[in-house]
Amino acid sequence: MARVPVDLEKVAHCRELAAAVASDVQSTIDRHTTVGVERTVARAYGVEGADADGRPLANALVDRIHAESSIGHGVAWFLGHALASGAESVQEAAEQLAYGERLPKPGEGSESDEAVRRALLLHTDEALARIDRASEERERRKRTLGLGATPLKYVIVATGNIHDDATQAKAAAFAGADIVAVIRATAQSLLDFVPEGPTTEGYGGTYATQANFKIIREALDAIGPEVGRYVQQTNYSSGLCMSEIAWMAAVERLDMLLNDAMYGILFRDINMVRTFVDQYFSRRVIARSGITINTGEDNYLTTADAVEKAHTVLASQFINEAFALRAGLVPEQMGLGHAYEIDPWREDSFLYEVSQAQLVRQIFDRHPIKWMPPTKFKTGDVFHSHVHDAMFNLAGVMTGQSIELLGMFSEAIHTPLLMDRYLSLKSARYVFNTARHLGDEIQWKPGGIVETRAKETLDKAHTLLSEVERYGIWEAIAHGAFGDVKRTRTGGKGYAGVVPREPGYLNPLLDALESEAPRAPAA
Amino acid sequence: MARVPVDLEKVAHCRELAAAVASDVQSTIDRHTTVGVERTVARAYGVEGADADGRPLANALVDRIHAESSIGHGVAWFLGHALASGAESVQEAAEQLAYGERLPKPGEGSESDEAVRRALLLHTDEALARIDRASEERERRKRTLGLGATPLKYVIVATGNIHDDATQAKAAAFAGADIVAVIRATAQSLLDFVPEGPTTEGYGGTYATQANFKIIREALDAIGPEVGRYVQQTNYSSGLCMSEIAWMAAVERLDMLLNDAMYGILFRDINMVRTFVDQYFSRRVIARSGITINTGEDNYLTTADAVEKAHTVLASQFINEAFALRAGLVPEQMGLGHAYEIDPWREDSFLYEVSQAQLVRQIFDRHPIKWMPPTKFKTGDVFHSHVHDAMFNLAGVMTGQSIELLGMFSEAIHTPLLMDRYLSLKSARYVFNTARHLGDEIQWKPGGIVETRAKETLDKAHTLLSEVERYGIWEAIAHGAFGDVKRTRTGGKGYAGVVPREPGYLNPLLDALESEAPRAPAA
Amino acid sequence: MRESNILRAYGDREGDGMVQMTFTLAILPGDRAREAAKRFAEAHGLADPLVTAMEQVSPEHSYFVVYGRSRHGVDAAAIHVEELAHKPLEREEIEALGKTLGRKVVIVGACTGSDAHTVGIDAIINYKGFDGDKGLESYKCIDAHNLGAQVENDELARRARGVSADAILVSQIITQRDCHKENARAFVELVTREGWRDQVILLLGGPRIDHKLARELGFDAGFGPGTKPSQVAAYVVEHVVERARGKHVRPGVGGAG
Amino acid sequence: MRESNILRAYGDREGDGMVQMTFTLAILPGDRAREAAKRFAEAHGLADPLVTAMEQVSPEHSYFVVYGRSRHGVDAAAIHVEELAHKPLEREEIEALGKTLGRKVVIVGACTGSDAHTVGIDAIINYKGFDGDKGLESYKCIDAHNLGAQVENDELARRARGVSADAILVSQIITQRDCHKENARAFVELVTREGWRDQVILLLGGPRIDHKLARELGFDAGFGPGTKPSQVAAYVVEHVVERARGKHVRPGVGGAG
Ligand code: B12
Ligand code: B12
Ligand SMILES: Cc1ncc(COP(=O)(O)O)c(C=O)c1O
Ligand SMILES: Cc1ncc(COP(=O)(O)O)c(C=O)c1O
Repeated sequence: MARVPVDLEKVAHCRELAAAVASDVQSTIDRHTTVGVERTVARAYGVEGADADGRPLANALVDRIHAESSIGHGVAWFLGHALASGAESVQEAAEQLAYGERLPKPGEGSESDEAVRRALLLHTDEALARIDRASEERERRKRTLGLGATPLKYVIVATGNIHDDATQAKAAAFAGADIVAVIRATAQSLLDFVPEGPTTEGYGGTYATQANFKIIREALDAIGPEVGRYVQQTNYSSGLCMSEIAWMAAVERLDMLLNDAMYGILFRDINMVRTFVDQYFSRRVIARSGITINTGEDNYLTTADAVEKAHTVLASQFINEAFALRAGLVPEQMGLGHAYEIDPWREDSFLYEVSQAQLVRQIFDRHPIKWMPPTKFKTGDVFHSHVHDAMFNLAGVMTGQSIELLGMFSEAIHTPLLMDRYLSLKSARYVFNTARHLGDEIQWKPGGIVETRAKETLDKAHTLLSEVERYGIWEAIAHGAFGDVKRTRTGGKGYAGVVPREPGYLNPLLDALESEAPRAPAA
Repeated sequence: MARVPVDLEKVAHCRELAAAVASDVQSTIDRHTTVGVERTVARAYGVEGADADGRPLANALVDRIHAESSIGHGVAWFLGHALASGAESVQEAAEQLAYGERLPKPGEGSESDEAVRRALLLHTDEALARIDRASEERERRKRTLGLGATPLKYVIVATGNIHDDATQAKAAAFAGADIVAVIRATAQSLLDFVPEGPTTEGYGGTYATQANFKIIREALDAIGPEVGRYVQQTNYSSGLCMSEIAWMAAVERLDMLLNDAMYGILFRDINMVRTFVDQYFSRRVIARSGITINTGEDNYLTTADAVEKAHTVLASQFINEAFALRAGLVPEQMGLGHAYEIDPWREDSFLYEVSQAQLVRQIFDRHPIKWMPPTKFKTGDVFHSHVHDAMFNLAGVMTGQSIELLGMFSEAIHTPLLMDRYLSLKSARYVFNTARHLGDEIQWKPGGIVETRAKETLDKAHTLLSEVERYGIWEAIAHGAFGDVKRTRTGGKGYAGVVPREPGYLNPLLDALESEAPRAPAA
Repeated sequence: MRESNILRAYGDREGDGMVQMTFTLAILPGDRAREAAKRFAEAHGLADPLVTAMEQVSPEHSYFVVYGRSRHGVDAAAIHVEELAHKPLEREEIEALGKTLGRKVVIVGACTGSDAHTVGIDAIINYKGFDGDKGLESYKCIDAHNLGAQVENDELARRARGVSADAILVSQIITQRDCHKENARAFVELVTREGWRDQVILLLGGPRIDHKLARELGFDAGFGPGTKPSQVAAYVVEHVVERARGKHVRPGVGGAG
Repeated sequence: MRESNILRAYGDREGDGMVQMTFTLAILPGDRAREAAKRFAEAHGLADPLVTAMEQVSPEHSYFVVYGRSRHGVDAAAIHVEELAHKPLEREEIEALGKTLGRKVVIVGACTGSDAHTVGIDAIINYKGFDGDKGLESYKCIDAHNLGAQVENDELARRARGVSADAILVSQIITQRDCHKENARAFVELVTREGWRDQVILLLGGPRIDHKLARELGFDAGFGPGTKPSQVAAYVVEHVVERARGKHVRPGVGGAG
């Protein structure tokens, strides 16, 4: 692979700066919980189902406690208390708490803290065991069937109807996809609950629900042996239900998750504290489950200029990495995101794209980095758009990207039709193959466009990280450091769901997850 | 530009071998003429028009003489004789000879050889001046408007109706074409006459006629100033009327001509001697006019395998070069042809293509080499076909090809529709621009796939040329050395039109052209 | 009065009617599938359809590429589309016109509903602008408020009234199952119900918006892909000034009918 | 008797009817042109057409890309296409069958008329074959003569009779203005006129040939793109042997009707 020269000391310093940024945030994270985190805990303990209006019991439970300003003690305390006081099961405990006449109050509770903790012990173990079983099953299947060659071909389905999605997911696998993402319905990320059951109506995508996860997993498990390889499934651990979805994905055997420390803040106007706390817990679950995350730095280049702001992508990748390390992920789980979004009509734009792709490849050498296709400059001229994607595919195979989300020629028009996706896969297969060893065959001219650009990008990322470290991430975001988007610390959606942890905050699940040493996934 | 290592001594030896091959053939050429050559001479002296059945006077004239077994003296002798005996003009002389009662016989003629020659003097000068005036006019226009950037974008039009062709030619220029070729009607090359006047009915293309040349020249001259560049015109000097068409193109200010020393033999089953004699005379005219030729080695890879037989293309380029040098062309006029025809689904096929393109670029460094797009492996999946062409475009700009005939996504379906050609030009503009300096930015890995392949191709071409030199081109073609096609010396079409020159063979035009020193075109 | 002028598809020759179609059918490749694709193309009015690609794209579907000669034509003379005035004003002209108003032109814009695509509305309003053309914020005569994305209709209405907006800019990017139409129409209905529709100029924009559609949905004007901020500035300032002068023009009919 | 099974275009969801079309009209880009393109698409039966590209491609034309929901469907159950038997025989089976004839099967092939495309007929006849499948020359039971390209119909007929061909292979690649159909039909007429049509099996092949078309033109069978020599060998040997056995089968109906 043709390499660009990388100043390793500068890279090391970038990592130090990013670690400092993450540490600063961690002190806030460690002092807070959110309704999302608590619902996740409840679900992990086995709380399930929804009422007739579709409101999940996990929500009814946590909202009830939050309404009485007690959620800072942790939902675990309440569940443990109810179990210690005689509830037969977690589900029964949750129902009592959600719909019962009065809520116990910590301190005033009838059971000792010791008894409450004890009541949860087995349930905590079972919660972890459930994740572990799913994770072992995943690894077993991967081993048996094997994976496709890198760049792994990642495609989306987005019909809005989970059954159509399953049909399309199978078609995608048939046509060569390695990874299938079911795109979420527009604005699901702003819902402060996860819908229940299989869904057949969604705009711009399909709701992420546990039942839907299962349906797609079954479809892909069924087609895997037919196509002779393990086909991976992914969805979004993002938005107001970030950590709940991470948990559902862990137990439903998803392989990857879109999960970013800052995407919600920047692109969904979700409150900063909420997002940072949620991402931490979601990543603790992800770390345990061996799922690979995909971060969302690619999005910055849709709102900011891809030539001027390329370094913000790199800086953010260091930060996402630092947050992920803090949550126990190993580099092999970090699919850091970047994208091919330079104005295609710019002279030598291909060289600029390759430069960044190669730089990211080298700096994050153990990471399954994720490369996103052109989207912003796509037009409705589907023929031309297809060629634009071909150049992206070429850059991907030249620079050895790990995961490549394939561009669709109809990007500027609609979520992909069956035939659009087929043609996209066919084209990627062709380009990856016809230029398989191009990257190995060449060397970059010393001091040329590619090298100079790579150096400049790293330098600017380093400068930006120094500033973010100096002023803190809160200020940096307030000033539009990423994606040209500005947000405030107390603004944005979901802030009401952020709660300071009380002194006796109980979360045995988090304790267990935090006590784990990071471990590399088997595959 | 990333270079491949080239053994210059081997290249020099290839040129020597090719020169020897051409010399051998030249001795045959110098002893023969053909009805095509003689018709060209007649036209150059001013013979024009056709009878009511569309039979050109040039044909009536030459056929008459040939029927009386006298064409080996040269049509010039007859015309000169008629003029010396009182014909008012060449046209009158031609009519007398074609339709008159009896034909004079050299030796028995009433005029002295000296008188015959003298009668032609001014006409010979005028014939040359006509070419020269056209050539000056061409250079003037080129200088005024300037040319597009290389690779020059060459597209075809092929409606069958010259007026639709003109519309499409203008559209092509509007959409970015640098060169427009009007494809000839299927099988025109087997007609032993050039049709007269503008034509509106043709299959798979439009007849090459002098009137049609004029119509397209006018259209392109009109659009040039609008699009801000000189748009070049090309057609086919090939088939049984090779040299007549060369002459028409010279006086109608065409800029390029498909003209190959062997294409007609191999792909049209035209007799070898006929082809070699015709190509020589056509190239003498071309040399004088400053037209650029395009040779047809690309065709070999449609009938033979492009990986196995790549070296036959290179070997043939040396031979075409040697023939062209013998006819007085300068390297700057030699658009040697090669092509992107490897099975696209073959691993690293892109690297093999680039290797050959780069090798040809370096060996023929002063030549405006012409690169042909994928055709044989094109299918009716127009989307995929468009991507295949994009890779071809990329290889073209990476290796600095001079003239690039643009691929069409509908190649496997029909001659290009207006929108097909537009999209092809748009895609070439995009790829050339987005990867403008890619070739300058890289170096090839020593001993890698690209270098190894380049070395192998040159080695095999050298071996083949040694064999061709040993056995002679006649034998080589008989054994299928080029394009896997076998032909015999006396087989093929048009052999009846080959005539040994008589001792007194008269052709003052050829004498004048042969006395010229090669000169580089002004642009 | 009008001369009819039938537009037919043009492939390689005047009037040849050549068009290309692609589609997917639930049938596997084979002679029957090819015939099905031909008939499908014929049903659309394509004569001599040629199936140039037939490839299996899923366990049960095939994708087809077909070329054929369309029998259909469109009478160009019968098309009457209200085109937006394309009288392009220079920045100085806009500023000069705006000055005559004696106060700033107040503009409020947002990407509404659950749509989170800000790039388009930002391109129009924010200083930075689009393709070298600076946004509405850069005009001295304009006071522009960009509320960003995911703004609900009633919130937008409230905020616009709060600043006595002269014009409201609604951006709609997501179009799945026509949610852009529903959402946009609902906004006009809200403003109408609240009784201040005639006090404000309503503009709709987005990649799938054109003037015709915007008018149908009750807006004064519509702006599609590639719109430049200066076009919007010119349109709004011109119409606000004209209204102020009492020439209550029917908004939206700025030019060629 | 038959169950109707309406095939509709499938885009993203069962029955959504999504198809894509491209075409060129003699009108310059603008609101009127977009409307013209929409109407043009509607005329073909596309509902809610969306013009996604409109670009000027010549001084007077624009190119359009349109997506829309097709209203049309095709009844798959009503399609009765005579498919060629796809009973793929192994080389050994073909040779064994051929042996029963007691002499070689004589085959003559050519690319006829002014068509100079030999690659297809070479791929079928010459030893080298196609895509790893060796050509007819490689079969012991076959005596194959490849006359190459640009062979006139009467020349082909003459040469075929000269060697008492059991089967004649006609290749037609160029299809401009249906010259392949005319030329192919003329060959059958010639053979019929000369009175030996029933003594020979006639095969037609080429990129635009299918079994149905070949039958319509009077041939016994037609072979399209991707044909392998072994398919042709199997077809010819089987039919020649059957004829020799006196089972005068109606050629061409080898299998699934
Ligand atoms: C960038 C982008 C995003 C970014 C948005 C970032 C941001 N803050 O804006 C991110 C990554 C966050 C995103 C997310 C999603 N996106 Co998005 N996105 C795009 C993308 C690639 C480009 C849009 C863009 O920025 N264009 C550039 C701007 C300048 O053009 P414009 O919007 O047309 O604006 C111009 C004109 O229309 C006009 N204009 C626009 N508005 C207005 C208003 C007025 C008043 C006026 C006068 C003019 C005007 O002026 C502008 C300048 O000329 C498009 C694909 C594409 N290439 O179009 C998909 C696309 C729009 N997204 C799509 C989808 C489905 C989504 C998601 C729903 C996917 C999901 N399920 O997660 C999410 C959710 C977002 C949500 N709820 O809205 C689909 C929409 C499909 C459809 N037809 O409905 C598209 C088409 C992609 C696809 N093929 O699936 N997206
Ligand atoms: C190679 C080629 C040439 C070569 C031919 C060399 C040669 N000796 O054959 C050269 C360069 C000489 C050439 C010239 C021309 N060509 Co050409 N050529 C092609 C090309 C690129 C590939 C054809 C090919 O070899 N395919 C590979 C073979 C293996 O496939 P196949 O022919 O389909 O054969 C298979 C089956 O169909 C079947 N089959 C075929 N015949 C038979 C017969 C029987 C009995 C059976 C059982 C099976 C069978 O079996 C084969 C194996 O599976 C096509 C474009 C394309 N990609 O299709 C254009 C194409 C066919 N050519 C075209 C044209 C117009 C020409 C010219 C007329 C251009 C011109 N005006 O100068 C000339 C003139 C030639 C002439 N008079 O015939 C057009 C035809 C347009 C049309 N639809 O009519 C095409 C489609 C290109 C285009 N888009 O314009 N061409
Ligand atoms: C990291 C990440 N999360 C989530 C999303 C989408 O989330 P939403 O459903 O909130 O639009 C994206 C979209 O690209 C993303 O990159
Ligand atoms: C050198 C050359 N001459 C002529 C032709 C075409 O000639 P014809 O009209 O004889 O098919 C070609 C076709 O590619 C060619 O390469």
